[in-house]
Amino acid sequence: MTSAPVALPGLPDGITAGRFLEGFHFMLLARTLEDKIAALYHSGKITGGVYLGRGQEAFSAALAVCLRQGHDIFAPLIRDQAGRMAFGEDILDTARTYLGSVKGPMKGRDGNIHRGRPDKGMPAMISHLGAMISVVCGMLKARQFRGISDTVGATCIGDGGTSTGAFHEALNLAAVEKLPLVVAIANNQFAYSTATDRQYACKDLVDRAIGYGAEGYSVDGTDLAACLAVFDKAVTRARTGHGPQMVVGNLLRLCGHGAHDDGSYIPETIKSTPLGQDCLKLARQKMIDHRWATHSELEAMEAAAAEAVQQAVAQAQRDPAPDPAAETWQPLASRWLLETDHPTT
Amino acid sequence: MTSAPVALPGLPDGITAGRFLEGFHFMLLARTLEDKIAALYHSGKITGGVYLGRGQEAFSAALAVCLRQGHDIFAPLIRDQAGRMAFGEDILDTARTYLGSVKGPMKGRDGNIHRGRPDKGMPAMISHLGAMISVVCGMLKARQFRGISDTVGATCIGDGGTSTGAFHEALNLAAVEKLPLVVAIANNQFAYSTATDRQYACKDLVDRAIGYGAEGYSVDGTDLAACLAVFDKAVTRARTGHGPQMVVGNLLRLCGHGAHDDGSYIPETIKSTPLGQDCLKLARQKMIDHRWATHSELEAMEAAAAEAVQQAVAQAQRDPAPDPAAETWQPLASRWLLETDHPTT
Amino acid sequence: MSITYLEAIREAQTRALQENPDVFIYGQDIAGFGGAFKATKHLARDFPGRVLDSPISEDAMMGFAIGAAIEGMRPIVEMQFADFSSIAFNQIINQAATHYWRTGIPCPLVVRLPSGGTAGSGPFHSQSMESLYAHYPGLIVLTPATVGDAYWMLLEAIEINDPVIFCEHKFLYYHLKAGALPTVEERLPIGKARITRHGKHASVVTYSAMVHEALRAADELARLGYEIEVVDLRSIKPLDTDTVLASVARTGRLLVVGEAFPYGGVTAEVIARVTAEGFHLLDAPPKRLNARDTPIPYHPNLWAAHRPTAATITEALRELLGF
Amino acid sequence: MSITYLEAIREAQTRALQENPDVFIYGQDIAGFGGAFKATKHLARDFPGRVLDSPISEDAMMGFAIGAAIEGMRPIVEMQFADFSSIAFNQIINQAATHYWRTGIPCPLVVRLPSGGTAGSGPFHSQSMESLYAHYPGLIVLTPATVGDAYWMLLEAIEINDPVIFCEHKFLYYHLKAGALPTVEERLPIGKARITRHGKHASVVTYSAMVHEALRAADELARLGYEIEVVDLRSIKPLDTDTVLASVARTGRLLVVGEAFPYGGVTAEVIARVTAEGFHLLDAPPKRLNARDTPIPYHPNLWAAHRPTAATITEALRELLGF
Ligand SMILES: Cc1ncc(C[n+]2csc(CCOP(=O)(O)OP(=O)(O)O)c2C)c(N)n1
Ligand SMILES: Cc1ncc(C[n+]2csc(CCOP(=O)(O)OP(=O)(O)O)c2C)c(N)n1
Ligand SMILES: [Mg+2]
Ligand SMILES: [Mg+2]
Repeated sequence: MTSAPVALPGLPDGITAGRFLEGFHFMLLARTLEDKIAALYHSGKITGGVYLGRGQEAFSAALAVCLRQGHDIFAPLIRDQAGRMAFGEDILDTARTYLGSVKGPMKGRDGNIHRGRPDKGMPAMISHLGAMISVVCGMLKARQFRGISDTVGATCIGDGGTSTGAFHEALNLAAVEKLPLVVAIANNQFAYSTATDRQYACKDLVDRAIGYGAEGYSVDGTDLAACLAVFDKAVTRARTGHGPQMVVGNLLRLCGHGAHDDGSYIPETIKSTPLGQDCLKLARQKMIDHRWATHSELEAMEAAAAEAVQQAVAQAQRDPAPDPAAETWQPLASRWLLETDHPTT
Repeated sequence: MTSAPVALPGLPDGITAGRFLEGFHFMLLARTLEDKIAALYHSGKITGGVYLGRGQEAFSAALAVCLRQGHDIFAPLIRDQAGRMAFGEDILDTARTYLGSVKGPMKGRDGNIHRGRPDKGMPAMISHLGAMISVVCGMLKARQFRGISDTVGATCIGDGGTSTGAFHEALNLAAVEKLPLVVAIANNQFAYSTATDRQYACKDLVDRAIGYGAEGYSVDGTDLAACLAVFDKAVTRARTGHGPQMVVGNLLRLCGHGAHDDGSYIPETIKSTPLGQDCLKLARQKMIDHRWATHSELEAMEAAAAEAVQQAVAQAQRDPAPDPAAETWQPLASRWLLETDHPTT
Repeated sequence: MSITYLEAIREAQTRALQENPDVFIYGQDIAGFGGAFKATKHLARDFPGRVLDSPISEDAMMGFAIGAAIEGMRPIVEMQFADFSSIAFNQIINQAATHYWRTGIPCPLVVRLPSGGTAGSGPFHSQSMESLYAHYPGLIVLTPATVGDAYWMLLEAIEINDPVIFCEHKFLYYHLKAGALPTVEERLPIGKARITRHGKHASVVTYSAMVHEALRAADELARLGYEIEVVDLRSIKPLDTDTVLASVARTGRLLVVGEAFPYGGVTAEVIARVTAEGFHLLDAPPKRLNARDTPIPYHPNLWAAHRPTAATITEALRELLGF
Repeated sequence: MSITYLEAIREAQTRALQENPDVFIYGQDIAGFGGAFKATKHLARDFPGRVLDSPISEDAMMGFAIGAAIEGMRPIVEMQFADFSSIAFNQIINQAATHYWRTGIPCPLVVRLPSGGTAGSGPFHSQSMESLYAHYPGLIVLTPATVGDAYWMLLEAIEINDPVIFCEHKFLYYHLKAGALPTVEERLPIGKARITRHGKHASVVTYSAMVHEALRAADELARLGYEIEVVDLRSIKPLDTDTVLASVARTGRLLVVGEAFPYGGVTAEVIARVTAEGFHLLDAPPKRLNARDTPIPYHPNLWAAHRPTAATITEALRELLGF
């Protein structure tokens, strides 16, 4: 016999303070790391694009906190540092990739937000938006072929990415195959500089769910508790055979598109709406208000996060850069098919 | 002062018996022509694919009857012989293209259902499903650039074609630009051999409209009167600035996918549902029942259709075939950029 | 007993499904219907749950196969026509082709492309896309010309730990027959070209359906006393430069024939390689013959004049021999 | 006064918008934001309603432009990066490229592709796709290497009655400057290659950013007394074979350099043409130098070793000269 879960004050049904704390932990870690990455970028230490998840940490972390590491699949996108960490990505993987260490998971071949470890259930994104969703579908199908029926595959996309044909084809395919897919749409009101009124014309992106026969949810993406609740439900529904789930998080990108962009086109009027609230501050305040943590406990967490980031960055900076002479320059796994005798260049 | 239109018995508001008769005329003409084309195919007189609109004539003709020839745009697909004719396509264009006459609109370069006359508002489809919708969007935008605001662009697609990314991207774009686009989805229950349960998982394809912010309609595609009413409304709404319109016609393909296919995979159980009714027979019967035409008038129409088809086919068969020696073998309009001096082959 | 090129493809898939539980097939109308060309006829019946109809979504079909491959499955994707792979292009060149290089995790899959022209198929059901796919790093591109190769190369492709673009020629599907399949000992591995016909006056290097046109041209010229060597590349990438060079060393004259469009592509690649490494072997300027630089025409009259044929190959060889 | 390559592109678009009411621009983030590279900065302000932000829908963007072009407009599509044109690939090669040939109605549009590598851009923001597009019939493919060409070729491209793939090199955007734009009399029309540097010992035939690497290599070798001719193709398709042959006739030695992947493509095409028509002009085997046959690496160390550079061109020329 199980007793009905009792909702804590300030928390939706079934979400414990421990879960909330876990989510907050990864939000904090991600924010701390990304602040550092941004600083490194601005001091010229990072090559290539830097895309931050500022303002989206609650939505991203909440999803990954609801997944089972080592069992589920999580395909993050460019603003999912928090989700990555909550899904178990090593902070050193991040630091190494950004800092061009040859020891990173991509060995310098691919960079920054493209990193992944597909063998740990975290595919490495390509840039083309929407392209990862069908890949997750295939991974889920593979699990089913192997007799594993309770893997959930989650993937993230933005408001802009929903306009891609790839998004549509994959959602539809997932629904036809009734796959345990969770698609998290972070509607941060902008795609690069493009506001949503030039991106789509439906009232709410969640209105797309019905057109696929998927289950849909719309949530305040600045509210960690609400995000936890909605993803808990969506992941459970997916896991128990109810097919694809679409969760739209409404929030605001609290930074430019990339570290190179000051985001000056984001109007003040939207920043001052509830969408513009900082999810991290909200979550922190909530923990204080509900006494799930004391000020000093939170400060200790912050100090620990800073220390972890500092160590990872320092380690990555000590690492060697890739050496072109040591690079194989061969794209194939089938070594016997490589043409090594004839210069093709 | 205008008097409220009075609905005729058997006809929805605003649809006259004349309109119905017009629709029927093109349905009949298309069926007669396609029966002939199929016969020619089976006697080996036609090269390439033959795709018939059998069972879809009401839905196709009704759309085109609601458009303004010479002003609107109509981008038909493979089962729109009826709509093509109702939009003014010359029967000789059809016959010539199927029979490989060099005098056809494609001069033998492209064939059969790919024919079109873009300068008359009828683009020439490419095979890749979904690809024409965004083209129609661009044509509409061009009209608007030129100050013409009341052109409607209509295009057709099947249940299968809704699974393409191209469909999604174009619908979304049309909604963002609030274009006067009408998309007619002929849900004939099959995409080639694939039944709808392997194509999509929503309840009704019209459920996709809301996700684009488009207006949506679902109609019995075997019922000419109902089709006329729904397209009349959709075309009017589009023309008067209400943005894209999506009309789903529910019907059954009353033949194989192409003339090469016997469609034996279509179960009898579905053929005996209302979807399986022959729209042409239903329309004919309705005319008799309501005394909009007498038996002998109908027989005269049928004879005239047969005669028109016969003449066009005979003419096309007398035409010369394309001559490779007379072909330019140059793909560019910019003749001065052609490389004629150096053999590139 | 005899077996067609198409049947060989079906047999190879049957055997792969039988022997390897990781194999599955995904594509439009391939389950109950057995595929537009019947290359998977009865396979859904014989291997329940492993031959799946897809929606009309080439991009997602390809992404789906990639995801499954990353997880260790061996998906075969059937494109209904090669031409529709243009919709899957991004997933093929940017996702499948880069995956191993970027992550160290292989992406073993086969994309079957019913390729090439047949009378009346027109611009969108006739394309030969091998040159496009060969241009991008990370793909294996195969173009079997014989029944035996269709069988063995497909089986081998399924075993390869990389994405393979398998270009089947529709023109050969029903017409090309063999008495029996070669044995495993007789098969030539992927990556090796075959000297299909030995000769000493000129080499025709070609692949896929054009091998047969070249053989007919060689027959024709044999009547005039010329011995034409015909090299079937079999695999476009990797390309067996050694065999090509050896042939040119024997004949001193090179004609490269392909059915794809003329600019760049396989024929230019072969010439660039031979002239770089075997310049001194050439007694005459190398020639190439491709399809014309227009879309592929629908009308049979035009189509016959668009692609290379035995007649145009013969003519090109005459020029080459007369140099 | 000085003007960058990027500014020249902006100026050309400004002028086209001014002079031709049929011109409009469509792409992601190009209106208020002025484009990811600022190639359309202020244009939306100065030409209201004619510079439009699109959704992230490359396929539809392209179809939209095609539809407008068929109706007589002159759309310019900006792809945010060339690499994303893989999503529009089908519309480009199958719809835009075939339209005139199939229907007799021209399809005049320009697709601007910010192309080529820069440090740290990685596999999906660095591609050079000219070889792909040149392979398909019906497209004009341009690759300006100078500020003046960026300006005049873009203006001319907008006037051309066919779909034009306009490959801009991102590496040149900000770095390449000119004192002033050439006058209309000074401009070279599309379809003509330019002898950028005269020489007599070897010809380097190249295009886009590689022209500048080749010039540096020529400088390097000049110090050893070699005079290297550098031919800038400017337009990949059509390709000015005459100018290339004339150069090879002068020097007897040919190196073709491109930043795209090695298999097939522009460099192979040039070699195939030269060896077919100018075999007797060559005193040494023709050489080519391309990027390596792997995805384009992210890390600057690797990237620098992936594409041809002045150093590797110099090395290749030394081998060629020493032959
Ligand atoms: C198919 C494709 N086209 C263009 C781009 C370039 N691009 C990268 S991120 C971006 C904006 C994405 O917006 P959104 O999906 O809302 O995500 P956000 O950045 O807001 O998190 C664009 C246009 C891309 N990555 N993929
Ligand atoms: C992108 C694309 N993939 C595959 C095909 C091959 N194909 C042609 S028609 C067809 C079935 C179309 O089904 P549907 O859209 O329902 O239209 P219907 O034939 O039923 O009218 C297929 C798969 C195609 N034309 N385009
Ligand atoms: Mg966004
Ligand atoms: Mg259908």
